[in-house]
Amino acid sequence: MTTLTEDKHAYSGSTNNRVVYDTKDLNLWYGQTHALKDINLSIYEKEVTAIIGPSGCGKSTFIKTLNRMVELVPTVSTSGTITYNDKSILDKTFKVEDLRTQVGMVFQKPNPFPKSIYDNITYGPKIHGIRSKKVLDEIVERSLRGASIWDEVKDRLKENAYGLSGGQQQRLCIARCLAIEPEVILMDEPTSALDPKSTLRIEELVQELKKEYSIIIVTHNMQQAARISDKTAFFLNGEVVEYDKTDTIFTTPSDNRTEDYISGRFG
Amino acid sequence: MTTLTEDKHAYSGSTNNRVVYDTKDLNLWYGQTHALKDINLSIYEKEVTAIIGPSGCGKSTFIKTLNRMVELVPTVSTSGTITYNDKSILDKTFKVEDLRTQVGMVFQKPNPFPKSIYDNITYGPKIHGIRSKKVLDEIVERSLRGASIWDEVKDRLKENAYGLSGGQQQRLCIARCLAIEPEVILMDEPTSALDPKSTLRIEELVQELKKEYSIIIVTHNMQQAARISDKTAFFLNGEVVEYDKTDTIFTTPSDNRTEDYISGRFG
Amino acid sequence: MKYVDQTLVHKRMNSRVLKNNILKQVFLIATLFGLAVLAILIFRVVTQGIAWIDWNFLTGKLSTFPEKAGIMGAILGTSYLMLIVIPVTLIIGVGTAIYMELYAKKGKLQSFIATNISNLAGVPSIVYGLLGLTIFVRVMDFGNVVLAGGLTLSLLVLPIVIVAAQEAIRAVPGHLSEASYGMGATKWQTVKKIILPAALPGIITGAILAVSRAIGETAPLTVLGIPAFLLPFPEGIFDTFTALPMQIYYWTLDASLVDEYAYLAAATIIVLLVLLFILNAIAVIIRNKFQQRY
Amino acid sequence: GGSDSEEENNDSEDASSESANAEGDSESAELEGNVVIDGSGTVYPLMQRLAEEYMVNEQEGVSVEVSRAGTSAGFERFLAEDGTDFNDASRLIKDEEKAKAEELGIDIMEIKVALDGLTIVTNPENEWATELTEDQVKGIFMGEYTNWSDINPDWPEEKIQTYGPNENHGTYEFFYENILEEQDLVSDINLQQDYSTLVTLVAEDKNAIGFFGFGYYDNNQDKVNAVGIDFGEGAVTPSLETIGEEGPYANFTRPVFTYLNVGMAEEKAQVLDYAKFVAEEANTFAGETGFAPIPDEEAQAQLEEIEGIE
Amino acid sequence: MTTNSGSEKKSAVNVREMIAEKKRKRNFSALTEKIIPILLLIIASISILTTVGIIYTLLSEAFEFFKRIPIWEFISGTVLKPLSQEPEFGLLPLLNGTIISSVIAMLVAGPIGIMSAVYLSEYASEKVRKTLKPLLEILAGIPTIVYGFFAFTFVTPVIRAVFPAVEATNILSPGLVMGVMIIPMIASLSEDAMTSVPNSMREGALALGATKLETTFKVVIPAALSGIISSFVLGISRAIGETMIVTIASGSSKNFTFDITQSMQTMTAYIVEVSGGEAPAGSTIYYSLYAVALTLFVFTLIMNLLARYVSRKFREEY
Ligand SMILES: Nc1ncnc2c1ncn2[C@@H]1O[C@H](COP(=O)(O)OP(=O)(O)OP(=O)(O)O)[C@@H](O)[C@H]1O
Ligand SMILES: Nc1ncnc2c1ncn2[C@@H]1O[C@H](COP(=O)(O)OP(=O)(O)OP(=O)(O)O)[C@@H](O)[C@H]1O
Ligand SMILES: [Mg+2]
Ligand SMILES: [Mg+2]
Repeated sequence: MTTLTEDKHAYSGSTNNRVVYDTKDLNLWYGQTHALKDINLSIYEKEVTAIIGPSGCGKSTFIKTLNRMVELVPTVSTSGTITYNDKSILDKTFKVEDLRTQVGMVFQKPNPFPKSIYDNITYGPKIHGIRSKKVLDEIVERSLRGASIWDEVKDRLKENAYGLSGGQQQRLCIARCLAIEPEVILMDEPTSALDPKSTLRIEELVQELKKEYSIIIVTHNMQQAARISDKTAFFLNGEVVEYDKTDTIFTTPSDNRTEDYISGRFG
Repeated sequence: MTTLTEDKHAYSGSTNNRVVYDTKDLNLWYGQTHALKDINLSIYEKEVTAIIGPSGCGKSTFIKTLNRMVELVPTVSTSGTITYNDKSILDKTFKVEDLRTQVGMVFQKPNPFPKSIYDNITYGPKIHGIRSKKVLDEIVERSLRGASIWDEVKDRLKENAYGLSGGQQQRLCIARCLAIEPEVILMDEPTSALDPKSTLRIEELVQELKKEYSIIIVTHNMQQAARISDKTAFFLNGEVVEYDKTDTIFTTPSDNRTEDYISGRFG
Repeated sequence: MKYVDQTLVHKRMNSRVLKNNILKQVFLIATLFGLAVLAILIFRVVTQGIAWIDWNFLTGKLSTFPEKAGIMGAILGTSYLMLIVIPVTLIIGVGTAIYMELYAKKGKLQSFIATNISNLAGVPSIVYGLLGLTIFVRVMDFGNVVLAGGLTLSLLVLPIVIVAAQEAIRAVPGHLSEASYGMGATKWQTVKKIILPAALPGIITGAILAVSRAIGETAPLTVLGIPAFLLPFPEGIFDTFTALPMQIYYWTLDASLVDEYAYLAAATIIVLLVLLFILNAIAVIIRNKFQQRY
Repeated sequence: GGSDSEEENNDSEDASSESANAEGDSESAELEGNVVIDGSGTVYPLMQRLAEEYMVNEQEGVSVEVSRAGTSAGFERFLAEDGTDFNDASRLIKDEEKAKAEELGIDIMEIKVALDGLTIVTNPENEWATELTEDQVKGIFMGEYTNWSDINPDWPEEKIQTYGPNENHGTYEFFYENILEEQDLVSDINLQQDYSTLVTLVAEDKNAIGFFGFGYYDNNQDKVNAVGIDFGEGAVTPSLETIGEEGPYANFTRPVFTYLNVGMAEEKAQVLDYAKFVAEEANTFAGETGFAPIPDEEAQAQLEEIEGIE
Repeated sequence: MTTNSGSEKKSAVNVREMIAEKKRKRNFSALTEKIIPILLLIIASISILTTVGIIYTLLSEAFEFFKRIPIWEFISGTVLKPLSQEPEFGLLPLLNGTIISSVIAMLVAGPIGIMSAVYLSEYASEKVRKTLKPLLEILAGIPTIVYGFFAFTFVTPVIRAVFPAVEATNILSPGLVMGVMIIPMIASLSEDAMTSVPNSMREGALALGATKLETTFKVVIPAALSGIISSFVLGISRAIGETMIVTIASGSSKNFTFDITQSMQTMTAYIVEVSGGEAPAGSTIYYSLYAVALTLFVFTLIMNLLARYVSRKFREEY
């Protein structure tokens, strides 16, 4: 574990990346439930930021707030601000579709559309108006390569995505997300439904992707956070208890709740 | 932990109780799944017998076989014999209703009927032909007292059982079971849906009840088994790995799979 | 002290178990009763009517002579009716369902519409006939033509389609639309490209059930004043028409005039039932074939 | 009638329609459009038959729609704007109806199409009341007799059950106005809308006595018996021979009509053509649909009157 | 490999830019998003319009009727002679016919329906259930005109063969056949209600030594009662609204009687009879049609609301 984190330390700590997301006093309620409390976080470009914490602490809520998917729940209300690339995105005037085009999302359970692999990938480009067959073909290949699943599916692009294994489906979902070339990719426990082997492939992929994309990943698995992330935020009961470089969090946390959690004393 | 088991050792080991249940080469299949394999167990009167083992090892299947509730699954087939009070109960000619009148059962999730508390308790006596209001009243009081819930509900006997808390519901279910004066009570993880406080009350109750009844209890919680049982059977993959006095099992198990399990190495 | 006397319990046990076993058979017989009636009904109709079904009967014109009579006009009339019922109910039904499930805010309006739909489902078909007579035949002045009949039947079966479509839409897993929104798709894009295609089998099944209800409806048509005797085949939605159930009705009524009309009615019933079985078989096939794994 | 007689009928029709063709060659231009007929259920079998004949052998392009709402209901539809072209009636048009036609400016023409014999029917098991006098019939339907034995002590002491078509039908009105002379019918009479029901009811009830048009009796001779009526000169049973305005069954004979909207005939060639066809051919098909023909001279006069339209 | 594709990307199409460009051009989609909900609301309101249409149609014409015939006379009248020289418009004969035929139907459909439901949900094996239920549902899909034909040409003669006193048209036969038609509705809905009773409830009873029968009647049925009652109410409302079976098999006598061997007319059959070919506008009879239809509508409306109320009120909490 330590070896892994130190490995990364080399390039995660040194780069002085631009801030892509910045939240100020972010609060969120589901009806009466106060799910996020005064969140202040800055998330940096081309890094992997891990969100950890026990079940129900608000991890999913937080990353769904970043692309405003949380608004699909009608009772949600928020206060505070989130700026994405210096634009305040919580304003009702801000077009969520634009935001979501620039911020891709990968979900816990692989959720390909019940369509062919090809159609899954081209779904995004098409809704954004790209019609040219040639361009689409190129996007498909590039995205699938980007999600390192091209070799496995290149001969069966017309087949239904549900024929793929769980791990392949998840990589397909990542590819689908790459197809619209987002800047940020949000991942909500992308490996929790997968077997260890598939998990490993996704983890490698995340390492690969962060050269191009900023990645925010929610995970239950602390080892995973330690392995792949540059920064880690520890959430507890809707609050950010600690946010720091991953190796700091895992070796010398400053809050003893963090320590308790990491050492498995609760959660 | 050790103190508790030793405490009980005093009267559990010394009494030389009659055998109520005796299984010989009991095998059970769900369709093709071999769920119980060559079970040979003797269960003694007025003792608490705990069944422990990892999830899916066949604990529930085993105790449901003891009152033949397992037959509700249509694909079930069995071989071997179970004798209950020297009668072979697996014979198709044996009336299950008779058996179940003498062997009560308490389930994992409290399952009171959607009726009043009073009607819940009198359900059993009524189907067995007891009609006298006076007798029924007496049965209700005695059963509720027996399940140490009388004081909490005596003023609301006509209210719906679903108004009770989870722990109260579970004690009500125990009372319901006592109302038909069984000889044996089967309990399938009776506390796993309850909070620690309610769990404690049920555990105390079990200690109380074993003066009158033979109790077979399935539990996930090894501390619980250690705390309340006289004998413990450890199941693994449908087999009985070890069956002995509880303190023997927990202090000097003879099989190392038992030891592994008890020390938390799997499950 | 024991209240529960085990010997007594034991004694009563036999009669209780016996009662259970006897009633089990009674329940089985009750279940089979309905099926027995169904069998008799079909047997009766088939034995009476089958001999009268031939090519001329299926393709010929109506006639007062039983041997010459054909039901092509009624078949076409029914087909034209369905040509209206299918698109009208699909558009309105699916539109309403989309609105109710995906756009309407939970509140008074939504629950008002929902109550209204479930009430409409219970309004007797004859009342729809009067509605059609007043609105389509008289006020809109279509006359007793296919269009009026089709619209009347459409309103009648609309609740069936709405409810089926609502259920189909509700059954589309939320994670699919989430994925779509996550790509920056708008709501309508998500509805059009993800939700509707996934709900389609359910919607089609509902539509077929609605159509098979509409095909057999007689009462509303009797109110609309469908001609009892009409030779020319309808050629469009503005033509007067007759329909299979109406033909059955008139032949049943006139059996006293010409005995053979009863057999013609039976023969027409066979045709109608075969049509219904085919439709239902299609519904079942669609349901089985297009059931998506999510 | 078996299919044999039907065959014969077919032959005779073919012959007659050919002759009709020959006669009307000069004006047999291809017509199209539709002719809408509603009205009496009694006249319906004849009109339906004529319509079929017309569409099959005369003008294939014309659609003759025949409905059967009943005489009165039919008049309501007939006497309306954009109303029906013809209304079949098993009674004469009433003064109120005439007044309404005038009010709406509808010019109507009465076409007598055939003669019907109001037939009194009983159950085949009824072996006593095979003959009744006209007054006994009235008495029965006005409720003067309760039991059969009230009429004749030899007859069973059982309650007479009366049946008839309901007020929607011209047959009822004819019976009420012309036979009972507007005296009330017995209150418990079973009035039915559908003739098939009526026939079945009489056929199944031993003590039944009912009335309806000859055609319904004619088709159901195996199910019901016709009662011979004594008008003073011995019992007469209705038949195509006895029915007639001058015949022995004259008292229970009534003409049936169809009323033509003259305006429609002037406007639409097919309506006029069909009116001519009806006037010409009604007698040909009257018999097989249970009606007696009208005298030829009368038919000819009507035809000429129609030809006078245009 | 991925690095390769990364460098390829620079050379090839730039999706981000393409999307941004398209977005600038495609502002109309924002408009679509605004219009669609409005359009859908309009479509959804057609169902409301239908109700309004029905109520308007019935009320306006019935109003004309009640101007001529006082409402009380209509509701309490025992004589219905719409076409007679001195017409009388009493609703009771029709109400009576409707209620009696519905009662007969429910006497058949209620017990048989619920017994079928019990069999299918509690006793039948999965396989038997999967075959019997759809077969039973065929019954619900048969057009009512077919049932009418069946009642008139088969059931009535059979009844009369056994009980000769029964008239050739009577309310009994259509009532029975209507009952058969409603069986699957009650069976199916009740079965759904019973299957949704959690198994833990059954296990609780069986573990006390109850037989299946006792479990069913004392635990499952009480727990499913709301669903069962609302299936009954829906069945009744179906029986009240049923038209063709009674029209064909019960004749058109407007008797005010309780003798089920006689012919009676229901409200629905009256509407069919009077509207005949096409109802003649303007006459009292014509308006009476709508007065009867209004009564019918109110009846079924009450039934539907009752069904909703029942299923909400009687729902046992578990
Ligand atoms: N749709 C909702 N409506 C109401 N409350 C919700 C909703 N979704 C989540 N919550 C509540 O908000 C809190 C945070 O939930 P969230 O799903 O963000 O937790 P999480 O950290 O992702 O948990 P997990 O690890 O189990 O996924 C929880 O208390 C949860 O009950
Ligand atoms: N109804 C059933 N049909 C088929 N297989 C079943 C059924 N119920 C249980 N099994 C299988 O039988 C085996 C034993 O199951 P059982 O429920 O007895 O385990 P258990 O020890 O009670 O587990 P848990 O601790 O999770 O309750 C498992 O492999 C299970 O998958
Ligand atoms: Mg989560
Ligand atoms: Mg278990």
